[in-house]
Amino acid sequence: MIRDERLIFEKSVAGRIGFSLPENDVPEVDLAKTFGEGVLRDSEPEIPEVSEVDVIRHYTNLSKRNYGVDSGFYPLGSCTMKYNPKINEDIAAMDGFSRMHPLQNPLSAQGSLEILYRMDKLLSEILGMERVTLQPAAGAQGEMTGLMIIKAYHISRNDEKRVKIIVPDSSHGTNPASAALAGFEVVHIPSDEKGCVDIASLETILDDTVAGLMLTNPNTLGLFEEDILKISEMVHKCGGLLYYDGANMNAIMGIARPGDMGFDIAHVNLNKTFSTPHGGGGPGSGPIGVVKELVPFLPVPIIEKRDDYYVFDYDKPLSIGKVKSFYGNFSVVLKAFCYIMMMGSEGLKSASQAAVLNANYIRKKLEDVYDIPYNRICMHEFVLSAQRQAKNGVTALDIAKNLLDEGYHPPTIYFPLIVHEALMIEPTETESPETLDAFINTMRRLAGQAETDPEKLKNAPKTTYVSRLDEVKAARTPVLRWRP
Amino acid sequence: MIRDERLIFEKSVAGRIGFSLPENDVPEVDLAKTFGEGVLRDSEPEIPEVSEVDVIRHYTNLSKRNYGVDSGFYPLGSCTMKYNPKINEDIAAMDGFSRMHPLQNPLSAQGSLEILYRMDKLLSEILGMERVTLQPAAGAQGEMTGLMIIKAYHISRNDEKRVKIIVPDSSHGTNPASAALAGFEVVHIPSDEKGCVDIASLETILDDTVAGLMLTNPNTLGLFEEDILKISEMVHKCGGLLYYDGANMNAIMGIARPGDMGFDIAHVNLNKTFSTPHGGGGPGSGPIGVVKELVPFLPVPIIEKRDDYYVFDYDKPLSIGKVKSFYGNFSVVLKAFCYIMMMGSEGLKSASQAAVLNANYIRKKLEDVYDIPYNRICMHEFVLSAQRQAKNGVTALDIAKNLLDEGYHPPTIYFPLIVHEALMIEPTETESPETLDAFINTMRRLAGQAETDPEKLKNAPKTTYVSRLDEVKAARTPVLRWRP
Amino acid sequence: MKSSYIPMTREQQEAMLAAVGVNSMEELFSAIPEELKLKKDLNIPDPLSEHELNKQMLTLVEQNFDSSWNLCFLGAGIYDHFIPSAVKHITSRQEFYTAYTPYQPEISQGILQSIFEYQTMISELTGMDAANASLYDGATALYEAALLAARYTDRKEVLVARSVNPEYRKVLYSGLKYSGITIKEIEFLNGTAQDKKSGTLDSGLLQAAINENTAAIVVQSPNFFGIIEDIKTISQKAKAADALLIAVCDPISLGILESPGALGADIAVGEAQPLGNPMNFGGPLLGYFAVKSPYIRRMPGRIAGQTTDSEGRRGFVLTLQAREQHIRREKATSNICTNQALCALTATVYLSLMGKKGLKEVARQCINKSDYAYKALLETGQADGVFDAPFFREFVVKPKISPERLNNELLSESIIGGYDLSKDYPELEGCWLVAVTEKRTRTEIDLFVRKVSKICQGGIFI
Amino acid sequence: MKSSYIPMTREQQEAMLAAVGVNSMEELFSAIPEELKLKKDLNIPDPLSEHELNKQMLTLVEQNFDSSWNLCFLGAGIYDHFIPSAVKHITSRQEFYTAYTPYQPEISQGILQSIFEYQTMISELTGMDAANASLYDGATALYEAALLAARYTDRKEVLVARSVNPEYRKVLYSGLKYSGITIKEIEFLNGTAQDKKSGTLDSGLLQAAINENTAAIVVQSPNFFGIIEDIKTISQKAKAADALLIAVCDPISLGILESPGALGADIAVGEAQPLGNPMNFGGPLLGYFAVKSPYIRRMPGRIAGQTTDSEGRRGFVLTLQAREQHIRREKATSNICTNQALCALTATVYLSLMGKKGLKEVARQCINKSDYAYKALLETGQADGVFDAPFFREFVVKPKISPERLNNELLSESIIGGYDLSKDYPELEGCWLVAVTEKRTRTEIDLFVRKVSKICQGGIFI
Ligand SMILES: Cc1ncc(COP(=O)(O)O)c(C=O)c1O
Ligand SMILES: Cc1ncc(COP(=O)(O)O)c(C=O)c1O
Repeated sequence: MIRDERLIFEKSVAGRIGFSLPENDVPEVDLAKTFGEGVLRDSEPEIPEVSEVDVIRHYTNLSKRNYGVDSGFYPLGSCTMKYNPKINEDIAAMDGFSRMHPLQNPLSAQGSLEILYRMDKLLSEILGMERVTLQPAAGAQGEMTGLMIIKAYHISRNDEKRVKIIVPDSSHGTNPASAALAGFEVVHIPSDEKGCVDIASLETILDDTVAGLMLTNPNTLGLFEEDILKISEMVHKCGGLLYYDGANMNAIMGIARPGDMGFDIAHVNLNKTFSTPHGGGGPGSGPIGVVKELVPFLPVPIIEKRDDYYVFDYDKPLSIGKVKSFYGNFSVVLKAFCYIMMMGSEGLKSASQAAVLNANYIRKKLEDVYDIPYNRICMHEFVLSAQRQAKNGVTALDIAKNLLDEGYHPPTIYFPLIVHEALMIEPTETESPETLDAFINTMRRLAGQAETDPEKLKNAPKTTYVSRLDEVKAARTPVLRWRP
Repeated sequence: MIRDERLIFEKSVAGRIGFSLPENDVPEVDLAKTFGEGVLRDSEPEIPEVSEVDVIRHYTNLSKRNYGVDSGFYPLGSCTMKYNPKINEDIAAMDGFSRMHPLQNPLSAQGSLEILYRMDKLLSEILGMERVTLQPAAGAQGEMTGLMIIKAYHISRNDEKRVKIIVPDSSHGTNPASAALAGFEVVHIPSDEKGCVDIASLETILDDTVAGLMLTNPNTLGLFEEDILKISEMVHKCGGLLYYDGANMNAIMGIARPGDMGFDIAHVNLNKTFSTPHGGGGPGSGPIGVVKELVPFLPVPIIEKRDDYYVFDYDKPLSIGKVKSFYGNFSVVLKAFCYIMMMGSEGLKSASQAAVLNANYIRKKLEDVYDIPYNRICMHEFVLSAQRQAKNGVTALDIAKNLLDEGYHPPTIYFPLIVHEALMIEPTETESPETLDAFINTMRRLAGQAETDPEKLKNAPKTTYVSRLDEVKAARTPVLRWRP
Repeated sequence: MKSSYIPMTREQQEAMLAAVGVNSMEELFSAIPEELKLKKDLNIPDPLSEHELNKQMLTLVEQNFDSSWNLCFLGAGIYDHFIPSAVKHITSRQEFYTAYTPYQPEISQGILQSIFEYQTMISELTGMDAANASLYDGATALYEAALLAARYTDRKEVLVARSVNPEYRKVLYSGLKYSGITIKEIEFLNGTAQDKKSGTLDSGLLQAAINENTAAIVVQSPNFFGIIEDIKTISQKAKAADALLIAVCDPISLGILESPGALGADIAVGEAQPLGNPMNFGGPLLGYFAVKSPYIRRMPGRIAGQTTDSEGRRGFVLTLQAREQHIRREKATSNICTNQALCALTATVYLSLMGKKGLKEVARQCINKSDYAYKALLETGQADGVFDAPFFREFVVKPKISPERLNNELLSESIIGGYDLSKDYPELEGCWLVAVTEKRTRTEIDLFVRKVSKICQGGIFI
Repeated sequence: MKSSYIPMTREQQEAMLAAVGVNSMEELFSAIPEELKLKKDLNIPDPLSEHELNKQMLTLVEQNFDSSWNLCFLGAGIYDHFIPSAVKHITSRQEFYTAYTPYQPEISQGILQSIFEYQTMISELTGMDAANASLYDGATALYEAALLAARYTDRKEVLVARSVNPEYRKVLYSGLKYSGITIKEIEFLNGTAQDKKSGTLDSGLLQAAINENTAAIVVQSPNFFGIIEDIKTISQKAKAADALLIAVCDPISLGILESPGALGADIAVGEAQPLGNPMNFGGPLLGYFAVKSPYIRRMPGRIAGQTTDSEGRRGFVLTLQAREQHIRREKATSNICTNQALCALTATVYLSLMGKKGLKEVARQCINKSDYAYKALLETGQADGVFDAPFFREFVVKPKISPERLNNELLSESIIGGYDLSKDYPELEGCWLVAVTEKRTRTEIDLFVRKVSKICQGGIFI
C-alpha cells in the first residue's frame, strides 16, 4: 500500500476542479454594487482544489484506515454494535424520504408523518410507556429532554425544592452531565457488593429535595437491578421520578419493560438497540417515552392522527418546547422503524435472548483467566478486569491494542469507572458462536502471554496504519486544524 | 487483520439462514405427486448456510483483497482504466432502468429505447459511421459480429472465395480468435521497424481471397498507423473490408474517426473508452458501427423512431441475426451514454488529449532507464521493454510484482507479443500529474534496484494478501471447485 | 475544457508539453495525417452538468413502466425474482466493480476467490464437475456449448429441441452460421384442446433425427413452456449415439429439480440472471457454463483455479489459460475475453444469502404460485389449458382474446402480462406464457386473474 | 425464531446454554423479577420479510411529495442544494458508516483524519481558529454557544436578534429554560409598504439592551429573511461590553461573504446541512461550532487533534477530552456524546468536491437566481417587496393572496412554495420567504413566477 499521509488540503492544485454545475442561466448580479463595502470576503477560504477522482481516492483510502461492524467483531460494551441490515439503508436513501423539506405542507408528507406516528406507538409498546417523542438526536439529548420534563413536572406542581438527581457511580457520563445541564444538582450513589444500586445509601439520600433517579438497567456492569421494584417504589414514595437510560435495552426487548419496572421516562438509543448504524460517531437518535402523567410535557410537535390524516400538534401548553429543530433525526428513525417491522415481537425477543446468551458464553469461557468482579449470570454484556494482568504490567489498554492486531475492535475500556482496568464486553446477537469462539481463544492467548511474555504486549498495535498514538501530546499542544 | 482464508462454504452451519422471504400464501403443491419419480433432486446442492452478516463480512473482506481504480493508479495498457463517474452508477441503478423486462411492450419502455436510439447516433458520430449496433456484450463479441458482417457482405455479393482475414502480429488475441470463429482463415502480418503494419508484406498477401483486415489504431504499441489511408486503399482495392478494433479509441476521440480513415466496421469498448467500470472482468459492451453499405447486415433489432415512438425493427432480411439475447448490455450502454452526455465534444477531445499527453510524459521520463523499442511520440499508451533489466534477471513480471508492493496496479505485461519483456503503460486522462510523477519515481527506483540489487526484486509481492502464486501448479493439477 | 474528471490544469499541461518536448497539443498528434484530423466539433449535444444529466435521465426514466410499480407476470427466460438488498451493497464496493479482469492475482484475490466460489455453486446446482467464470448470457453459452460438442465429437450437426427458448435458438443460428455446423430442430408434443399433449420434446422425432453426424442434443428443462423435460431418457439416447447432451437449465429450478449432471447431461448451460441480477432490460445477463470432467480443458472463457503462494497458503489464479485467445489466438476454444464477472459475483452473493433453504423456498414458492395462478385462470373459464404436464414457475394458457390485446389492456392496469407465443410458434397461435415468481402475492395473483377475466369478457369497463 | 440477522442456530443455542451452565433461556433471565416479565407478545405487527417491507415502504413513500419531482422554493434554514453523487459513494463505505465513535484511534484514522479536515474547512469558512467535530444541528449549536458565553463571561443574559431563525430561538428557549440564563430578543427594522426598512437588527434597540449582565449577542447573517447583517458593527458593540458575539452563518454564503471571524465574531455556529447533506425531513442535520482561540477548551463536543504515533508519524486522536462528559461528568462543557460524524464527513467530501471555485459558484448562483426570482415576482405586480436590503438566496415578498393559500395551490402544481412568515412574525402577516438555490433553472423560476402570478390573480384556471 502506498502510505499517503497527506491531508486533502495537501493534494490541492490551483485551478483543478472537482465540481460539475450547470452554467448560470440568469443575469449576473454585480456583487460589489449590490452588497457594498466589507460584505464580501477579502480572502478565499482554503477549500482544496481537487478532482473527483482525487476525492474518491482520498476518502476511499481513508476508509481503509477505519473499522466498521462489517469489517468484523465489535464487542464495544454499552454501544451495542450489532449488524445493520442493508435494506434499511436503501429505504432511508429513497428520494421520497431523503429529499423532503421539514417545513413543507404536512399533507404532502403523509408518508413521513405516518412513520413518525407509528414509531411512537411501536416504541411506546416496547418500552411500556404512554407516548414517545422522537425529537432527541441521541441518547444524551434524550436524557436532557427527560430531565427537563422532570423539572417541568415538579415545577408544574409547584414543587420547586426538588433540585437533586441521583445517579449511580457506575453510570455513563452523559447522565450527570445531562442532569447538570437541566439545572439539577447531581448526587452519586455507590454500588453495593453485588454491583447494583446500594439500597441503604439510596435510603439515606432520598428526601423531598430529590427530583429523580437515573438508572441504566441492566446497569453498566451488565447486571439487572434485581431490586428495581423496591427502588422505584422508594423513589416514587419520596416524590421523585425515575429515568431509564435505555442504552442497555438490547438485553430485555420483549422480555421486560421499563414502564412496568416503574420508570416514568425512558430513552432508547436507536443507534444501538434498534440497529441503525453509528456513522463513526452519529447521527444517532434518542427517543424518549413517558408515562401518562408526563405526556403533556413532551416536546412539540406531537404527531396525531385526525380524520385519516397525520398532523403535527403544537398546541401543548405544558410542553418543554423544542429540544432540537423539527422532528428528530428522521432518517435514523426510519431505519429503526424498518428494523422493528422486520423483527416483530418474536424477533426482538430472540435478539435479546441471543445477545444475553452470547455475553454469558464469553463470560463463562473467560472467567478462569480474567478477573470478573461481579461474576454471575449477566445480561447482554459484562465487565471483566485486567487487574490480574496489570500485575505483570499488561493493562486493559494493552489488551485492547493487541486486539487491534488480531483484527478485532476492542471492548470498551476503563468504563464503568468503578471497575479497575475494566474491559466491557458486549457481543450482541448478530455474532455467530464461531466468531465468539475465535475471540475467546484470542483473549485467552493474550491472558497467557500476559503471564509468559508481558513485554511483547506493550508494543501493540503493529499492523494498523499508525502505531500507538500519543494522546497526551495531542492534548498538551493541541493542533486542531491544518494551516496553509 | 484476521487472516481468514475460509471459503464461504467453509463458514456454513447447518440450519443457519441468511434469507428473508415472505411466507408462502397459496396452497402448497404436493411435489412428489405433481412431478413424479426422478424429477426432484436426490440430494441438496451444497449452497452455504450463513447469515446476512456472515455474507456481508465475507465478501467485504474479500473486496479488501482486490484493487480497483478507486484504490489507485491502474496503468494497465490496452484496458483504459479510467475513473468511472459515480453519477453513472446511480442512474443505472434506478428501478426505472434496472427493473425493466426486455420483452415488455416497447411502448412501456420508451425511455430505454430512446437511450439505445440516441446512443446509436452518438457513437455513429464519434466513429464516423452510419449506424451502430449495441448488441455485442464486449469487444470480442463486437469483433465476431463485425466479422460475421464481413462474411455476410461477401456472400451477399456471391464472393465466396474470400476466406482470409489479415491481422497484425501485434494484434490482440481476440482478433484472430474472432476471425476463426466467424469461419475465416487467419493470416498474420508482421510489423515493420517503425512498429506499424509492414506495407510490403501486406502487398504480398492481398489478393481476392482476402475478406478483410483487422487493425487497432493506434495499434497495441500505442502508435498511430501513419499509413492508414494507404492501407485502407490497398485493402479496399483488392475487395476486402477494414475492421477497426476500437480498444484504443481513447487516443483519438473528437480528433480522428475510424470511418474517415477508411474503416468499414469499428467496435468500441464502452468498458474502456467510455468509462463504464470493468466489474472485475465484465460486464462490458462492444458496440460496432458500420458504413452505409453494411447497415443491412447489422444484427436485429435496430431501433428506429417512427411517429414519435421508438420501435424495434426486426425486419432486416440481410441481417446476420442475433449475436446475443435482446439489445446488448443495456445498463452498461446507459452508463456510457451518461458519460458522453457529460463530456460533450470538447470533453471527449480533452480526454484524448490529456490521455496522450500523460502517456508521452511517462514515456519521456522513463526512456533513459528502460528500453522503449519504438520510441517516438506515442498516443495514449506506450510499450517499454524490461530487457535491459532482464539481463540482471529482473523480468517484466518482477517489475510488475514489485509495483504491487508499491501500491500500484502494474501495466499490462508480455503484450503485445512482438516486444520482449513488454510492459504496456496506459495512464489515461483521469490521472493527475502528481500521480504520474510518483509512479515515474517508483519505476525509476525499480530500474535502479534492478542494477544494484536485483535479487531483492525477485520476492515481490510481500505486502499483498498472498505472495507470488504458483500458476503452473494451478494449471497442472486444476482445482476448479471446492468439494464438500 | 474544464472537467472534474480530468485533473490536469492548464499550467500543468504547459509544463508537461514542455517536458515531452513538444510545443503544443497539436504536435502530439502529428502522427495523424492532416487530412484525417477532424476539423469540426463532433455533432453531439453540449455537455451537461451532473445535475442536468440527472434531470434529463429522470424525464427518460419516467417513460419506463418498471416492475417496481407494475406487477410482472412476464418471464420467457428473464425473471422478476426478489433480490436481497445486501447483494448490491457488496457489488458496489469499488474494489470489485472498478477492478479489471484479475490478471494480477496477488491483488485480485477478492474477485478470484468469489469466482472460485461461483464455479463451485454452479457445479453444485448443475451436478457438474466444473464451471467457468461466466459467459455473456444463456444464449451465447448455448452457442459455445454447441461449438464445444461439435469440436469434441468432430461432428457437424446439433439437434435442438424446439421447446428451447427461441431467443437462444436465434443466437445459436447466427453463431453457427459460418461454422459449418448445422442445426436440426426437434418438435415438441402438441395436442389439441380436446387431446392435450405434454409440450415436451417428441422423442420419436428425436430418435429418428439422431445419426452419426450428431454432435449434440440440446434440450431445455424446464423448457420454454415451463415444462420439465425428461433429460435422463434424452441423455441416454445421446450417449447411445456418442453425442453429447447439452442441457439448458434454470438455476432457480435446480433448488428443487434434479440436476442435469445427475440425469446424464454432459454440459449444462443457461441463464443465471434469476440469481440476484436485475432484469436490466435484458443486459447484462449471466451465462453459466458447466461441464463434466472430460470437457474441462475444452471450456470457453475464464476459469479460476486454486493454487498456493510461495509460503504455501491457499490462493486463486486464472488458470488453464492455454485454452484462451490471448495465448492460442485463432486456435482458442473461444474468443471471449471480458465476460460478466460482476454478475457472477452477484449470483454468488445471492446464493450465499439464500442458502440451501432459501433457494429451495424460492423454487417451491414459484411452483406453488404458478400452480395457483394457472388453476385460477382456468377457473375463470376465460382461458384454456394447453399442455397437460407439470410446470415450473411458468405455464401456457390460451385466453379467450389474443395475448396482444390482453397485454395491452393489462398494461393500462399496471400489469405486465405474459409472453405472446404466437410470435415464435405459429401452432401456438393465441397462446400466452405466464410466469409467476415468489414475489407475487396471492392478492396480486387474484387481482391479475380478475383483470384477465374481465378483459376477456369484453374489457375492464363492463 | 429464525432471523437472517441472528446466526445462532437451535443446536448451537442448546450447546451454548449448556456451556454457560443453565438449562434454558428462561434461566438466563432469572435475575428479572417474575412479576416484571412480560407474559405476552409485544403488540406490534407481525414481522415482515425484506420484500414485504420494501413494498410497504413504497406505499408510504408514494404519499410524500419530495423535491426530486417537486420544485422546491422553500428554505427557512434547510436548503435544497445540489449534492454530487460521489458524496454518498464515500459515506456509504461500511468502514465509515458502520463504525462507532473513534475511541480506538489506531483503527479509526479514516474518520479521525476526515474530522480534522472538516474542522479545518469549517475554521476556514468561518474565519475561526478551531471547530469541533459536529453538533446535532444549527439550533442546538446556538444553544451550546450561548451556554459557553454565559459560563465564560459569568453573565446571565443573551441578547438574540429576532431575525434569527425562529426554530433556533425555540430550541434556545427550551435549552436555557432551567439554566438561569435569560434571553432578550432584539427587534429588526421593519417598515411599511411605503417606507421599507432593511430587515436587519435594530442597533438602537440593541445598544439599549446591552448591559453588564450581557453574556453574548446573537446575530444571524444572512438572517432569517436572507438579509446580510452588519456583524462587524455588532461585534464592536459586544466587544465594548465585554460580551461575546455569536454569529449564526450559512456555510454556503461564506463562499462569498466575509467570514464572521474576520468581522469580529467570537463564536460561529450554524447549520451545515446545505453542505452536501440531504434535507432528510429535517434530520439528521449538521450543527457546526467554531471559535476563536480563547474558547477552544470551552467548546462542547468531540474534537480531533493531530499527534504522532510511536514511530513519529502523523496521526489523529480525539482530544481535549477533559472537557467531556465521560471524564468530567456533571462538570462537562456539554453532555453531547454521539454527534453527527457521518454528516460532517458528508460536508467534508462535498466541500472537497466543490472546492474553492465550486463553492463560490454555488453562492453566486444562489445570489443571481434569487435576485432574478425576486425581480420577476415583483414585476408581475402580484407581490410586493418587504425589505430594501440585499439578500442571499432567500427573500421576503408579500403576495396578493395569503402564503398559505398560495402554497396550497402551488403544491397541486408540484411546486413546494415558500415559508409563511405569519406564523412566527405577526408583523409580517401575509409575508412569504422564498428560497432559490443554484438547482433552480431560469425556466423553473419563470414557471414558478407565472404560477404565482396566476394563482394570485384568482387561481390557476382563469
Ligand atoms: C449507558 C449509556 N448512556 C447514554 C449514552 C449516550 O448516548 P448517545 O451517545 O446516543 O448520546 C451511552 C452511549 O454510549 C451509553 O452507553
Ligand atoms: C486491443 C484489444 N482488442 C480487443 C479486446 C477485447 O475486448 P473485450 O475484453 O471487451 O472483449 C481488448 C481487451 O482487452 C483489447 O485490448
